[in-house]
Amino acid sequence: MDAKELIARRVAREVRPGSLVNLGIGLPSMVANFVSAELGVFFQAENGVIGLGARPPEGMEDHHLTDAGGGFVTAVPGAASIDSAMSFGLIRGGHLDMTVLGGLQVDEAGHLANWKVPGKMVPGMGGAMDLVTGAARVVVAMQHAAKGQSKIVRRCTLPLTAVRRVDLVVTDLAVIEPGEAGLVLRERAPGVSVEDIIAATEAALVVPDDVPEMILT
Amino acid sequence: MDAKELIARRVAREVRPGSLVNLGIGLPSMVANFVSAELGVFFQAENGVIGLGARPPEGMEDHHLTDAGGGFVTAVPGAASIDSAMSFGLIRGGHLDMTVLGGLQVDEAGHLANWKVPGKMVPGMGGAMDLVTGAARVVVAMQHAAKGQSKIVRRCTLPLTAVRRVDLVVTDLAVIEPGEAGLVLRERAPGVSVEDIIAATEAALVVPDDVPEMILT
Amino acid sequence: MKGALDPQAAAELIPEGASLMIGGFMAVGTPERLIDAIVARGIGGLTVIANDTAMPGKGIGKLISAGLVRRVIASHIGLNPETQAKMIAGDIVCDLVPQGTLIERIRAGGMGLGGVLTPTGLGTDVEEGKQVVEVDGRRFLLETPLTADFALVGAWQADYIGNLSYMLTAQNFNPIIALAGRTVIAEAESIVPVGVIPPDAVRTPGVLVDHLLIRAI
Amino acid sequence: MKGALDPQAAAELIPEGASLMIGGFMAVGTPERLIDAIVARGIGGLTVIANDTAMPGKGIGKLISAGLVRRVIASHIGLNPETQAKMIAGDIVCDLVPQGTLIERIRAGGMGLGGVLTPTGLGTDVEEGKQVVEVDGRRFLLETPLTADFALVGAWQADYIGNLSYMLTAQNFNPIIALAGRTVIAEAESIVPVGVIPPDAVRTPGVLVDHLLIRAI
Repeated sequence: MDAKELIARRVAREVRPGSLVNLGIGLPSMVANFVSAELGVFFQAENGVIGLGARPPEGMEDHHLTDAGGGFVTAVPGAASIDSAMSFGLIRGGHLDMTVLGGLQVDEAGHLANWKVPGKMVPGMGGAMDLVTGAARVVVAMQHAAKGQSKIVRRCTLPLTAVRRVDLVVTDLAVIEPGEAGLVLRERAPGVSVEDIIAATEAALVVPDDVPEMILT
Repeated sequence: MDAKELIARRVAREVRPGSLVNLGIGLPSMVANFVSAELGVFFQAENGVIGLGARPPEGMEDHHLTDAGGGFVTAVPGAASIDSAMSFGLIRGGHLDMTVLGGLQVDEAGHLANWKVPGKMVPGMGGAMDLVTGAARVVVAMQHAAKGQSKIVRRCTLPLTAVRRVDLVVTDLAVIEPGEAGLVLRERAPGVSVEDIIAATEAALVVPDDVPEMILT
Repeated sequence: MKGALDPQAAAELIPEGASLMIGGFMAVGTPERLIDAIVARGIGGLTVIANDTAMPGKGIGKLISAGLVRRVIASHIGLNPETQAKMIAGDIVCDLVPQGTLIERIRAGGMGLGGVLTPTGLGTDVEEGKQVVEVDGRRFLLETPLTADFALVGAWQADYIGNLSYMLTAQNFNPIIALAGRTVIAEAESIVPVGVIPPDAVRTPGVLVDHLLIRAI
Repeated sequence: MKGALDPQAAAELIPEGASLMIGGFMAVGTPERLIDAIVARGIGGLTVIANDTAMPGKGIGKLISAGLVRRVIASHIGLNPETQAKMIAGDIVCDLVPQGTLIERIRAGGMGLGGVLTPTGLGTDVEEGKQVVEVDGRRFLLETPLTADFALVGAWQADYIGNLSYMLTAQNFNPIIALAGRTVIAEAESIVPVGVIPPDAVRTPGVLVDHLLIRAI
């Protein structure tokens, strides 16, 4: 299993039955593949659909129905379309149960940076700032390191997405829960030791006595 | 012709073709009777319909379609239903071309009081404050006097509806246009002299050389 | 959605002294069976947030007549003499709010905004005790957000996901209060199978609705 | 509505240097024929207010490629490398705004509100230079209203009153910008006779629309 699939499979276990979930573009969007239809989960795309379904079969794409990345999707029975003001009203108003976003850095305060690398990448924050500010639960899904550098850092050096503490970070090495006392190491990826994780992490981690291996969907 | 019909017929002449117009409950609502369907005017009721039509025939009333007074109405072809936030967004945002409201007092500053008689009548302002604040044009339709007392006063003694200067006041005696220089007497009701109007008015009036008689629809 | 309840079970969710946002405009669009169940159970000390208190014998008027309401936040109570009488007698506290401000305060509460900056009410009694904020040289009243323990929504169609659509002027406050109640109970005229309401006809996405009232017929 | 225009005549209404709000999300819901006419006419120095700048060859991307845009106010430009390159080269000034804040600022501009009080952006780069307002002990950013000379709306159905309805995620910013353009031009996929769009299916009442584009087929 590659790193991305591992992350997506672990995040999928965070998705609660009947909840409303927003998945970011890229890795986070893979999570939907591992969430059983029986859970009655509704996926929201911030461009205005609640009840996002899989990509339509070849030839049945419709240019009126896309996800936030502009990709063709379908709508499940009971889907609703909404305008952008309602879409972000749901997000900002706490009606979204969970958002899964990618990250560039998460720090010991649980702050996320994921929208800008000054001087290099300035794509704009899109819906990320509203999602992190407003969603009931914020889960960051990202690789533990990039180009040999830990993305779990003491203090974000990149511009923050919000000052709200994110609820959970899932990487290819670990599940980390930011809290009052700092970053708590909750789970290890299969075959990865606590020492491996500490060595790969710039930030200080709070390590409980028991750090079980991840259970994957 | 009674006083109310006279006022309604004169106000009807203020309604421009193709415009969006809100008529208050009571006397103002009579104005619609004198606006030709050919003008393509759309009447709005603040409870959420654009394209208000006449009362339906007996037995064809529908409890989903009422005006702001709760009375049964119909919808003209091309009508739209909207929620209260959109309804008042249109009003506050200046998208409403004209509102016609009743009044208790209008003063020399052109200020309107029409929602409260402290200690006596406290029904609430409903949509009146938003209408007077936001409509492109505010026309007050009211009797010139009540219980022998002029309703065109020096300074409102009743609580104001808004500090916006209303655009026109139509009474059973006169048409008055509030402006920078005060209340300008624009027209006389049929058979009423300028002297009659001045005598019946507490406020000072600016009287141009020519004060023609009202033309009624 | 958590389930469909009979009116009695729905009323049992509501404790004495709860705050209720109730949809409807002069009882058009008000969930009457839910109101009847509250009256039958005699749940007192209620705070009601709604456009108006209808008239005796209809909608919110039934709660007023039954003496169950301690406080009313509304734009207009003039068509219910009982509300006025109880207010004068000191049995009910009434906060009168301009209609456009009221609906926007509810929307702000439901959509996670800090308040509403409106020109409505400036320079009138409504300004009293409120913060005035200057934006680009213009002054606005800061009106605070409103939320409630419950939103009681009257809809036309529902499905068992909780998606709601509305009919004509029976829409009014309903889709907005559905955002701002911590628990949302919807009473629909009909409940249709999931997938029957077209996505574009949904005005309240099911994710906002906690409980549906079982069908009357 | 003032009339239906061919795309060339519509583009002739737009002067050099105008500000344009343009509907669409990654070109889904963008009025393409109108864009093509602006490109054909070569109207330069434009300010574009929109969710994004799409990609080269589609929607707003065509305006960018043609070098007609001087300033962009958007939430995301990351999927159009030309916008990024022109921004870095100093040919385009970009104001990046969180998506939920952007749509709400447009709504405020269109609905006569003085601004938006949002928690989104607090403590981030977005806060810079902005007023912070405290409401009941919580801090909010004051984001100012946005309006534009023109709103270019992409719709699904229109009638000759100007009523508009939208299809699925092609809705997005369209109904909101229709409130905030001083002149509103709508391009619909089909135009149907007046009375064919049910009142409850109208998302943009015709009173907001100044011009419709004539049918393509």
